Amino acid sequence: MAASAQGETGADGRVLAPLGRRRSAVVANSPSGGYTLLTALDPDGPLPKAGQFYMLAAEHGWGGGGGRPFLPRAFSVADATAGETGVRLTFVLEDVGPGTHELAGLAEGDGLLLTGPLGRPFSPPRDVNPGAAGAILVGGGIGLAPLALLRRDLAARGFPERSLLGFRDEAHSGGLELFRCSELRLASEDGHAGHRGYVTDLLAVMLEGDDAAATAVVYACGPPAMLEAVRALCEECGVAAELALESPMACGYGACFGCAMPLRGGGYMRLCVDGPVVDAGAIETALVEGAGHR
Amino acid sequence: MAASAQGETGADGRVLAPLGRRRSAVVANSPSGGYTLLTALDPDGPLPKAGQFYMLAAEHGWGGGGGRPFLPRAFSVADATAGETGVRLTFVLEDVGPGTHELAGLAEGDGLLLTGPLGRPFSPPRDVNPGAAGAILVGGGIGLAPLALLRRDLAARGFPERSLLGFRDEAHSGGLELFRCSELRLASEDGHAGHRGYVTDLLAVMLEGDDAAATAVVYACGPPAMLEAVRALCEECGVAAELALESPMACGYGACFGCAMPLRGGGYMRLCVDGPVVDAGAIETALVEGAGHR
Amino acid sequence: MSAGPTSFCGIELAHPIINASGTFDAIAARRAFGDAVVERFPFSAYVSKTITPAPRAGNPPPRLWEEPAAMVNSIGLPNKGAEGFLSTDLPALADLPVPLIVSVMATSAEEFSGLVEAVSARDEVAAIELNVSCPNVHSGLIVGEQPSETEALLEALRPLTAKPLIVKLTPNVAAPASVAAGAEAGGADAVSLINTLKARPMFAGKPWLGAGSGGLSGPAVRAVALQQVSDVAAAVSIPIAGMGGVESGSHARDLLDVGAEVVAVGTASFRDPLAAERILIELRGLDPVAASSATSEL
Amino acid sequence: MSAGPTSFCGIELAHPIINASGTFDAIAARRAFGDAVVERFPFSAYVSKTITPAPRAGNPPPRLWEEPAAMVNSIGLPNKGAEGFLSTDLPALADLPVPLIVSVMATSAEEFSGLVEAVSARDEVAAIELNVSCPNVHSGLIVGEQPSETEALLEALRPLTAKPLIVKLTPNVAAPASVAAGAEAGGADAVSLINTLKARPMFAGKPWLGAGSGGLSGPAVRAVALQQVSDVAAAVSIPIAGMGGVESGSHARDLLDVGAEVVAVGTASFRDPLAAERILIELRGLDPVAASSATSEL
Ligand SMILES: Cc1cc2nc3c(=O)[nH]c(=O)nc-3n(C[C@H](O)[C@H](O)[C@H](O)COP(=O)(O)OP(=O)(O)OC[C@H]3O[C@@H](n4cnc5c(N)ncnc54)[C@H](O)[C@@H]3O)c2cc1C
Ligand SMILES: Cc1cc2nc3c(=O)[nH]c(=O)nc-3n(C[C@H](O)[C@H](O)[C@H](O)COP(=O)(O)OP(=O)(O)OC[C@H]3O[C@@H](n4cnc5c(N)ncnc54)[C@H](O)[C@@H]3O)c2cc1C
Ligand SMILES: Cc1cc2nc3c(=O)[nH]c(=O)nc-3n(C[C@H](O)[C@H](O)[C@H](O)COP(=O)(O)O)c2cc1C
Ligand SMILES: Cc1cc2nc3c(=O)[nH]c(=O)nc-3n(C[C@H](O)[C@H](O)[C@H](O)COP(=O)(O)O)c2cc1C
Ligand code: FES
Ligand code: FES
Repeated sequence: MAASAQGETGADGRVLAPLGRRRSAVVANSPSGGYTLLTALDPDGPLPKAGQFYMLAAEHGWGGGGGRPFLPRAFSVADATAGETGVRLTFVLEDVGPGTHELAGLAEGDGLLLTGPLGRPFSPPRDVNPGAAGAILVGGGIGLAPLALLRRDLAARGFPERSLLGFRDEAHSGGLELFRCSELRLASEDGHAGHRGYVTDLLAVMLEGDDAAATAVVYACGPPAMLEAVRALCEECGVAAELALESPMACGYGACFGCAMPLRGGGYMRLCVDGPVVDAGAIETALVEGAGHR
Repeated sequence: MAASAQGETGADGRVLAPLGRRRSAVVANSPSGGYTLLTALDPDGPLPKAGQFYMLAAEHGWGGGGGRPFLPRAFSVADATAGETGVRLTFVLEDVGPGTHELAGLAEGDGLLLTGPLGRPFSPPRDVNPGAAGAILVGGGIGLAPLALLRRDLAARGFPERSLLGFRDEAHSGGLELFRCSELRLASEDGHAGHRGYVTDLLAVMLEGDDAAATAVVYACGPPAMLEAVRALCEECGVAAELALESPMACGYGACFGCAMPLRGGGYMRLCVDGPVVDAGAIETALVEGAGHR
Repeated sequence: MSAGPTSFCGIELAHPIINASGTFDAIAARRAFGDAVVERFPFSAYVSKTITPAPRAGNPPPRLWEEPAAMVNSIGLPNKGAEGFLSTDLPALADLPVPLIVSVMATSAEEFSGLVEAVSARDEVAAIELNVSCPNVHSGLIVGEQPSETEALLEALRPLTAKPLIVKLTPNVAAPASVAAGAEAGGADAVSLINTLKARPMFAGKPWLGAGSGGLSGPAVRAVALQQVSDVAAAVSIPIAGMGGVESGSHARDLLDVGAEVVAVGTASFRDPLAAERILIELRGLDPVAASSATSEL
Repeated sequence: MSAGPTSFCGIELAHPIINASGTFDAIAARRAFGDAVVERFPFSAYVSKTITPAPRAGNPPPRLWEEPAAMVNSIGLPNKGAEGFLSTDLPALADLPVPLIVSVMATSAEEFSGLVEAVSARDEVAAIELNVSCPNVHSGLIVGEQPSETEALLEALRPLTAKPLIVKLTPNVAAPASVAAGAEAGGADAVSLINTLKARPMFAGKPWLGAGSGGLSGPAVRAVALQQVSDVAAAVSIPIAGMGGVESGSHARDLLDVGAEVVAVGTASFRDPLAAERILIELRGLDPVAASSATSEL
């Protein structure tokens, strides 16, 4: 039943997940700045696409002293490489609560239960903007995770890309090694690295040129307030953008209807199957109660 | 607030517990036959008496994947020695369920939360039988735990003691190193060690002499069926006996009324405060639904 | 207790493990997992998420919260409405290799009648589950909280269909057994329980859920489910679909032991889409007859 | 929200953390821990285990079961009876440095009257909690399940004492708020909730508990407690003692936020006899006013 490393793809280019939860083994887990880079070997899974996510749970100790975490947690895949023994999947996580805390504490060899890859991936640049000449990747905090894999893919296909990453402060930053060969600009609210201020300040400058609307495509992931600033800016400049959003999730595969994201014009989508990557034009605001970390 | 290693004692000779749950650190945890010997350093506690018990929980991971264990678990103290840095407490446990499984997996340095010592200890032999000339300690399986400390105490006071220990089979045995200097006879149901049969066969032989009723005193701990055999035998022979009983416990200090043990003549005692050591004459049978492991 | 083929109010099932309404969307699952969902469908019947006469968007987010060994949801029955469901979803669901049970809810006997008639007209449908946690628009009483209201609703619906009617009971009453007896008296073919327990998680001084309140499900409610199924089993002779916190074969067996005919898996599927398959295998391991005869089937 | 001195239906308390009835026996605790229990008493009031007119032995064992993040108990109200309690226990409890609340239960209004009069006659007693999960011997209805029965009982008891009467509500009803409103209408000074949820753990094909069924408590019920306290707070203006699964200061704060005046700690004390002390410290940490003024007190 194991899917091949190629993976079957669904209608919108998503790679289908093998049915059921499977066990992978942690091959590396180490701090990177204030974050943690967790790498696991998935023997039976396919290669995911950038923007897709996995539902993760530690094989042991999920439940903790207080009975939480109970549900698995969603994590964007930040890197994925197929090898002889399976697919190496890398996640970037920030220890903000019981689930990320358990995952951050896993050691090499520990079991990591996963379901995935799930969700709609980022679209190819020319699907987003037929005239696209270059991609701008905008990440806020831990939101850099899905952009890391996207950047690698774009670079591999020779598509011009630049990454803008913003962090709150030094304690809330990390994962930069995943962007090693990228054209990279940083912003930080405390000024510890790059521009002192928001990453959207950098984006605003970059979108100033007259041809931005015709040639640019923006891919963004980060906290709701940052995504909303990106969305508003792109709307103003007429630049096509895809946003990778977050929401509380129980299942990740459309079963619970818990991950409701309000649509422009009313109604909701299920972010786990209709997203997490959405066209910026599909939503009215990225500021949704309960979405994102904090 | 730390009690001294001497410990305050209550009415029936019990050592009082410091109020509240405290942290001890595991100093050793190793298999012994089919059992596990868990030793922790209790920096603030008093020296317990044989027959007393502690409510234990692992500092981390209590809660497990399925949300159990939730309540702490009761364990008889099997050895206790006061030193400069605190009291070293040894427990013997059998991995039979989620609580014992977590405890069996603790490593040196891990936190062990404990409340205790709790309950009524074994009485001095002459309080049980004024003519007592020798004590017979009868243990079944993991029931050897409280007898180990009792044996050490009796030996230290120069009181003659013999220990009879019975095991189901090799996989359900261990902890014999705690009886190293004892006059020890073994029984096993599968014949792997000592007499093939029940430990109560050995006891029956020992109580055959005419003066048993006048001079012997029996201390027993083990599964309900074995304790019931000991109780019936001692009653028949007129031999005074104390039994260390088990029951499900939520609190261990008289708060929940969960550890009801039926009294001869009707009504119940709370085994955690009125026991776990009881006069064999106080109960009609040791066979109580839900008591003991299995 | 049997882990083998089971008959549930006239529907023949390959085994006793079904899904709980609203906890498995076979169509969405196929988008995520592909045809494997159809080929390796873990349930012996498929119960749809509850549908209503008109489309509903559902509750504002956040809709989920996690509690110790439990979750709270306030989904709010988003659905395409009866017409959308029957025209779009039902044909897609007919691919599934198992009988279909359609869960319906309405706010009056008239609306319920329309739903039951429309759903019952479709051959793909094996049975109808009535989610009755709704207020009677005339009396103002919550139908599923009152034995008499439940009986009256069933009396109104019973003549409209030959298909089995299953009443999904609410656990938030003093005596679910009386409501179940009302359902039986009104002509129900089966009852299912428990639904979620009313709950209101707080966060930073405010209710967390967009709708304020929600329902608790998962392992934490398991012993409550055993109590209620046991009480209901003592009060009615129609079969029971038991559910609430089932995560293992032994949990399923406990529900069968207290009187359920089939067991539904809900929250456990969120943690593992194939939880029900594992639960069935474990249940078979506990049932020597099924264990020996069923080895080749799965 | 205040973590400082609190007035609860006329009783002055040093802080808002009390114990839940039946979950802390100060006399037994003194046997285990000595006078430290009195010197470092973690609660601002002491609520006794429920007493009944005649002595009760309680339920046959086993009485305890563990569920995920919860426990089930079927203790069965063992107690010495009113006379035994008043002559033996009450004098011993008078050593405690806090007001005493005596929990009582009876099976008829007459018996309840006798209990309330006897307990009320004692100066040591600050208030009386009425555990009303009992059937009316005349109507057969469970008093605490019916707003009218609860109101009638309170009307009968109200004239008998000047001491505050607190009604302990059962959570196993559709609308605890209506029962609370009945209690208020009958003259109750406060309500307390939630009691345990009816549960029936199974083991190897049989109910595990000696009494068959029991009550679920602990973290698993916390969100249910928040729902019910919130509903009751919206329906009555008398103060509320909130409880159910409180394990931390933030859980206590959540209950205060939904309308409780004081918070009771139950199951958490089993895991740590000083859980309430920690919970209070954490609650103070969340309340800047109390945090600054109370540093020296504890
Ligand atoms: C598609 C997707 C991709 C994601 N990718 C990443 C990633 O790459 N890296 C990463 O670090 N994170 C990622 N996340 C977020 C990740 O799933 C969350 O960080 C995780 O859920 C936090 O879990 P936790 O148990 O550590 O903390 P939680 O306790 O779940 O806290 C997270 C937030 O939830 C709220 N909360 C508090 N208590 C509760 C409760 N009882 N129940 C529910 N909510 C509560 C609070 O707002 C809190 O700040 C992603 C999420 C989604 C949906
Ligand atoms: C005074 C006293 C002293 C003790 N001393 C020792 C000792 O020295 N060494 C030792 O190994 N043990 C000792 N015990 C027993 C010890 O406390 C138990 O072994 C322990 O409770 C088992 O816990 P567990 O979580 O491993 O298994 P559990 O799951 O608690 O299983 C233990 C038994 O409980 C029943 N059970 C199953 N499921 C549940 C459930 N959900 N809730 C409640 N019960 C369930 C079953 O009968 C099972 O066999 C003592 C007990 C007492 C009261
Ligand atoms: C996210 C979610 C959505 C649900 N939706 C429905 C529904 O639409 N109709 C219904 O009758 N029950 C619904 N339920 C209740 C379940 O069918 C089931 O009764 C309950 O969750 C208890 O089972 P569990 O503990 O196994 O989840 C839902 C439960 C959850 C958790
Ligand atoms: C072992 C035990 C015994 C209890 N005994 C009583 C009692 O005698 N009277 C009463 O009104 N409530 C009793 N309760 C209910 C508690 O007072 C409380 O309402 C309930 O446990 C919820 O709080 P918790 O989750 O903090 O335990 C008891 C609860 C437990 C767990
Ligand atoms: S997370 Fe369950 S439907 Fe999206
Ligand atoms: S274990 Fe709680 S009273 Fe004995």
